[in-house]
Amino acid sequence: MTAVVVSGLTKVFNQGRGDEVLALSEVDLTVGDGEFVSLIGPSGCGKSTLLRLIADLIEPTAGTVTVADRPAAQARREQEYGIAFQQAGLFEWRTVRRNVELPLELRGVSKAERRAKADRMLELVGLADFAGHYPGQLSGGMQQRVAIARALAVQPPLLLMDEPFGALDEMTRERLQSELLSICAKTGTSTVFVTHSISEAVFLSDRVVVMSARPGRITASIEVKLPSRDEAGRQAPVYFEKITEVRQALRA
Amino acid sequence: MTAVVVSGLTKVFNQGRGDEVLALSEVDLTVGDGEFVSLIGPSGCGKSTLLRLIADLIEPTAGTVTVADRPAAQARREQEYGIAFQQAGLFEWRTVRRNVELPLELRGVSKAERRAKADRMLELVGLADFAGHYPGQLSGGMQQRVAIARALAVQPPLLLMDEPFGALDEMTRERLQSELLSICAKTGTSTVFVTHSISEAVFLSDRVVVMSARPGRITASIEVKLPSRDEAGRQAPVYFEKITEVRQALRA
Amino acid sequence: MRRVLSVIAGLIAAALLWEGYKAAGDPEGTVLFGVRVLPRADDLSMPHLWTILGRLTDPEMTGGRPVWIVVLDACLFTLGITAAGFLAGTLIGLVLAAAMQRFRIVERGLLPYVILSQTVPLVALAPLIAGWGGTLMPPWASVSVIAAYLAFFPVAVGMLRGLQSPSAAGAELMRSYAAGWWRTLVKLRFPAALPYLFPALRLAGAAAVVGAVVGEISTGTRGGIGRLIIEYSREATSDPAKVYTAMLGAALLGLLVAGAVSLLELPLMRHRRHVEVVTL
Amino acid sequence: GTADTPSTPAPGASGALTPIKLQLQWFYQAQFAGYIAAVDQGFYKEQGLDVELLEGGVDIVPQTVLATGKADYAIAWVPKALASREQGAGITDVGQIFARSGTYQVAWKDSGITKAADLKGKKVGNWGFGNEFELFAGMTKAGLDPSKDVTLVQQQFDMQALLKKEIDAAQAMSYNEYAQLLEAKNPATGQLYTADDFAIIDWKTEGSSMLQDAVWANTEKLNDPNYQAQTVKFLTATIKGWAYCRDNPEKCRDLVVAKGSKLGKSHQLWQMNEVNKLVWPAAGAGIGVIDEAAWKQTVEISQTTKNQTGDTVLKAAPEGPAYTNDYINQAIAQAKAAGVDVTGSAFQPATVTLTEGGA
Amino acid sequence: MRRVLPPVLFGLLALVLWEVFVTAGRVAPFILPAPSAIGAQIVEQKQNIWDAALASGANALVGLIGGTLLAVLAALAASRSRFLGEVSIPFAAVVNALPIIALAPILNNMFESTSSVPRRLVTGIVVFFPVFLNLLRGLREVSPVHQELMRTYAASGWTFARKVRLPGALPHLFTGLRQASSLAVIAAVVAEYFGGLQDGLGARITSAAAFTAYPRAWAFVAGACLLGLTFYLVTLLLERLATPWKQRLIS
Ligand SMILES: Nc1ncnc2c1ncn2[C@@H]1O[C@H](COP(=O)(O)OP(=O)(O)OP(=O)(O)O)[C@@H](O)[C@H]1O
Ligand SMILES: Nc1ncnc2c1ncn2[C@@H]1O[C@H](COP(=O)(O)OP(=O)(O)OP(=O)(O)O)[C@@H](O)[C@H]1O
Ligand SMILES: [Mg+2]
Ligand SMILES: [Mg+2]
Repeated sequence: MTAVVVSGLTKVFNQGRGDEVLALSEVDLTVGDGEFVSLIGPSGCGKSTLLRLIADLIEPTAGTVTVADRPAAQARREQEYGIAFQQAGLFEWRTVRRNVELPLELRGVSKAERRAKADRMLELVGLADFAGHYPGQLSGGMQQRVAIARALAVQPPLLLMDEPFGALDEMTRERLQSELLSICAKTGTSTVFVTHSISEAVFLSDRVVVMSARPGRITASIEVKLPSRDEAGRQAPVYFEKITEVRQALRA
Repeated sequence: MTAVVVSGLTKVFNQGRGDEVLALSEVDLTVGDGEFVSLIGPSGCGKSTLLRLIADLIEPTAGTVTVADRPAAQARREQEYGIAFQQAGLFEWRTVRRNVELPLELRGVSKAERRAKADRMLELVGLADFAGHYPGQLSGGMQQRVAIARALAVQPPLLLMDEPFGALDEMTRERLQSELLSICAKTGTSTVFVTHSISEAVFLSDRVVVMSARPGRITASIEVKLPSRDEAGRQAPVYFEKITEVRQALRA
Repeated sequence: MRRVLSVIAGLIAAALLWEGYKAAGDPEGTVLFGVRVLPRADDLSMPHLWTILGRLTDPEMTGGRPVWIVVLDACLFTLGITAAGFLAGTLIGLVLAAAMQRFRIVERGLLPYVILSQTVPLVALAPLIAGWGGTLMPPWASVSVIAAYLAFFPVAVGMLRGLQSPSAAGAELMRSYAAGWWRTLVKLRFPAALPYLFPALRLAGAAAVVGAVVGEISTGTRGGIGRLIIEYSREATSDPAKVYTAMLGAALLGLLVAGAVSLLELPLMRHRRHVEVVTL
Repeated sequence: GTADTPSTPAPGASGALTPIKLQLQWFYQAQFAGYIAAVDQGFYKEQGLDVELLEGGVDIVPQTVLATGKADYAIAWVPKALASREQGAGITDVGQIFARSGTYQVAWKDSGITKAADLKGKKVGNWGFGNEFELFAGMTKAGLDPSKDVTLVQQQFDMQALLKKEIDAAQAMSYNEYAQLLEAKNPATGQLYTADDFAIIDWKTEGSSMLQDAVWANTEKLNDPNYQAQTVKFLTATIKGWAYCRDNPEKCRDLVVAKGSKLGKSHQLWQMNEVNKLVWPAAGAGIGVIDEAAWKQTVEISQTTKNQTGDTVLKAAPEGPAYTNDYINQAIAQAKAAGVDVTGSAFQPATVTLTEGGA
Repeated sequence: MRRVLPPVLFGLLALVLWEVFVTAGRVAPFILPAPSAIGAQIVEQKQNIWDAALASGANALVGLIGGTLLAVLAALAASRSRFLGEVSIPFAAVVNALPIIALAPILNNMFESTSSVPRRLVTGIVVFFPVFLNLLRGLREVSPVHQELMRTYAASGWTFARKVRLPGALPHLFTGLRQASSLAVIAAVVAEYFGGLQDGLGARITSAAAFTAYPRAWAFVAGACLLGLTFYLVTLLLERLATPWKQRLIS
């Protein structure tokens, strides 16, 4: 089984109009089961668009998307994946806990179980004390963490994350990176991760996919094999090598 | 002459109330003439607060701030510095060009000169084509660049910048870092630069000042001497060493 | 263009509803549990639309001018009163808002009374203000005062919100430029308040119309649409369509004022897409 | 300050006209034809007065306008003016132009209502705002409790409530709303309603009528000989105006219409005719003399009759010079000397045919 | 305390100045009554004021509730259908510009002047527009992120409306209600100006004014002010209860 298979994917926005944009052109991508793939590329190269196509939030102009061996639309209806967007997108009228509970609620999970799961997730992102707060009372970084907790709560086979750590300071970011890795490792989750930080991409991923802009296409796919994913890993020469390699791929 | 001298600076928000916050405690900092100093530290450690105190936008609870050998208030009135905030903070009813012109307008610069300067600055940040647009028509990263152009337009002796490159993708970010460095070098501008990216701080600075949270105070001050500030500098071993050093200082 | 078409579609729908109900409804109305829940559909209560339109072209009285000229005349007269009240009210509202923005204590002390002022029913103030006409000012001006009394409120509240709307960052930026209160007002607060000001002005326009109409009736000012409504409604017994012609006049007046405010908005707001902000 | 007394210049002293403001009770209509005619025919000018008529409105209280010095004379109903007096308005009735009340209570002929006692258990319309006391006094006199025995309903400016039979009896002025009924088309027949369709309770015959339109003057200023002289001149010209309208109703109707009244011509002629009936023939010395008995009845009803909220018009009997016949008597003498018929004993009302909508 | 003190001081000061102005300036009571005289009348007429306020208040309340319900339904419909929304917004803006209070005489004829229906209807119509326009804006302003998120949860249209649209639009609804609440009282009182039943504050004020009993008239005016304020404050209270996430931010 492969988590995601994208083939010949093309996306044109506003087709036939004056402001037509060719966002993605002939993209092929395969994400294996349990694999962690990062997408990196200049602003506007179509990273978010690719993620949204995989999530079946927009329709491709050409090409196909298969998630867990099913068409993307079916996979969405069967809720095969969890997603965290570039903006936190919390519901300001729900407390932090009830925000995390929302996807569980919609899956009909019982109240007690919902609550237990949400609390565990909040613990994980370091926000256990804020379960009763409203999103408006949190800083930007904290909101982002709630959104991550919400995406993880359903323990989906596939995780789609769009710059989830963008608003976090380096410390929190590194902590959450480790947490994310350990969750993925434990549950065997496959992940597609969008970022604009080269070091983050290299540190987290089994494979870094580099994209170029106008039209958005994949220009390189760099396998990363760090000796370990921890403080030591961050200081290994292979880490810095891969960073340089990705940077050069981005320049090309 | 020293650009900034901060001594014994303490800032308490909401003093005497239930939600009292000790944001800064006994901070001493000196920024030499033409020196580039970065402030780095976890979210909420008081980086922005320190910058606002230097700019005389808020009053210190204790301690003194001297800018260009004058009290901060006087320096503000004499417009000794330019500032770029964490949020772009553009005036949405002004075009991009007129946003950049605003500080010049308030200094009574003539119309033609204003326009010429603004256009030069927009060129610098790669937005010459967007001079006639309104901020609402730009992406977040572009807005940030306009705010930088606005801060640079008056060519102030002191630049205060609060995470100015936060919303930019890595490519644009690196280009602007180089531009900023060349401007500072050319005009001898002193800079206080807040960031949460360790690599950025190391790459740009003569000195990286590391802060800790609750109460905010300075825990380390790391001199950086890169052989050169370009692609080669980014691959120099000393660059990676300093990154590791700053990371360790942050952990401490 | 699309908006104009939409309005026309809406008008046609309303006209169809009116005539449709007239055809289908009970001329005596529908009474449920002793309460008439649906209106009477007889000619006395709901004249046919063509009767109303036809009435416009007939002379007002034997040998008089056609009704539509009379109504139009009255509209223009009231438009003048409304405009004066609207301008005065707007000015007062703006000054109040600026004062409240500048001095916290003024805002604290005054704002509750600004809100309270609108709960004082017009009927109470009209006689008081009517007394000013003829001595302190020309009689029509006392009607404008009533219009201004209603119009100042949305402007004051909306503008205050608007002046307070710039983010702390904007205010700090101006401070870093060493700009004083006045320059901050001109360069930052006022432009930032525009999207709040225009909806408030639209409310103020509508309020000024109501004030002018009610004020005319109350102070016995002749020549305007309010006076026409009361005089024609006295004839509703024998000439029901006539009242509706006066109502059409009032509708026209409302449209004129709303249109004028929108025109004001065009040059100042062209840079942004339509931002709707609600006051109060 | 309120009651400053500007010294009134002697009228006609220098040949220039003395400017005078007269506050009317309502919009221009034949109810005020006498004053309009006196202006138009130059009767005031003959007396050295330049009279400006001030129109009324819903919230214009003529007696207050007078008391605050913004008018020199005012036309007001007696009970309402007395209430203002009680509140401190210094005004005096110097000429009771309408000798009779024009208030009716109108019902459908087939309802069987012909007198106040028949109103028991009915829905009774009235205008409120102080216009209801004749009705209340009439009902009280007939042994009904207005707050219990009938359902009181506020009428609006037209008579539709009666026509639609929402109410059983409606208040109407003989010269105005009653005419509106006769100007309306009966949908059943396609013809106008006629007087035969309606029954009228006339408070004059029920003995609960109150005095209505009178000329009021500023009490304080009446101490000033100049104002006294001016008042006599004003009343003299007013008498001439009313006498003119008695003799030339069509002419006066045209004057009123020319003033811009929106009511139609036949309606105004009807009103002129009905108003003449309230003025003429004048009993006793002539037009405007206040009849002691009628005054007493008015005051008594004002003091004793309660409306739904339990308020009476007056709390106590009026103090001081509430009315005086001094000036009207002088004016009558002068008018007589000028050859005016001040009693109109030969007055015969005309028969006016109303057209649809009073056009 | 610091929030309450300035307005209270200001109010007291205004009252004192008013009293001094009236007594020292020898202003006759039939022009501008002194606050003390009004106070005396309030005490004397308190039963009448109460009854009249109940009558007007009932009209305002029925109009407010009816108008709001209708506006909510209409806004829900207009937010679901693109066509309805496009037609209704400019149309509502146009009708909103009309002096609706002047409709009272017509409504009195269409229904009956002997019932409270016309006055309630006027109130309802006056309430309808601010609520409708504000709520509609709220319902349509669903952030695209929320929209996509609910799509990833495969949520149905109804779930979406219940969990996202409605709660998201609550603050807008209350913005409209705050405007509507004091408007409702004014409309209910002013509608009495045009005839109909005689039991409310508006009729009492005019009736007292007709007798130059201005202290009494102002006593009823004070009643109307209090009624308007009550409506406003109750709306504020409801808003606080219904949107807790907004309130917590202030503290
Ligand atoms: N709804 C849309 N309509 C029109 N064009 C769109 C739309 N969404 C995206 N685009 C365009 O498609 C291109 C790719 O956008 P996308 O959001 O995928 O970029 P990205 O790689 O995620 O950039 P960033 O790093 O800034 O988030 C851009 O040029 C953008 O302008
Ligand atoms: N106006 C204020 N009122 C009360 N507390 C404040 C205020 N401004 C800042 N603080 C508090 O002061 C502390 C320092 O805030 P500051 O904004 O300086 O942090 P920072 O280092 O800039 O964080 P970040 O990296 O997230 O921007 C925080 O705990 C914050 O909650
Ligand atoms: Mg993106
Ligand atoms: Mg900060």
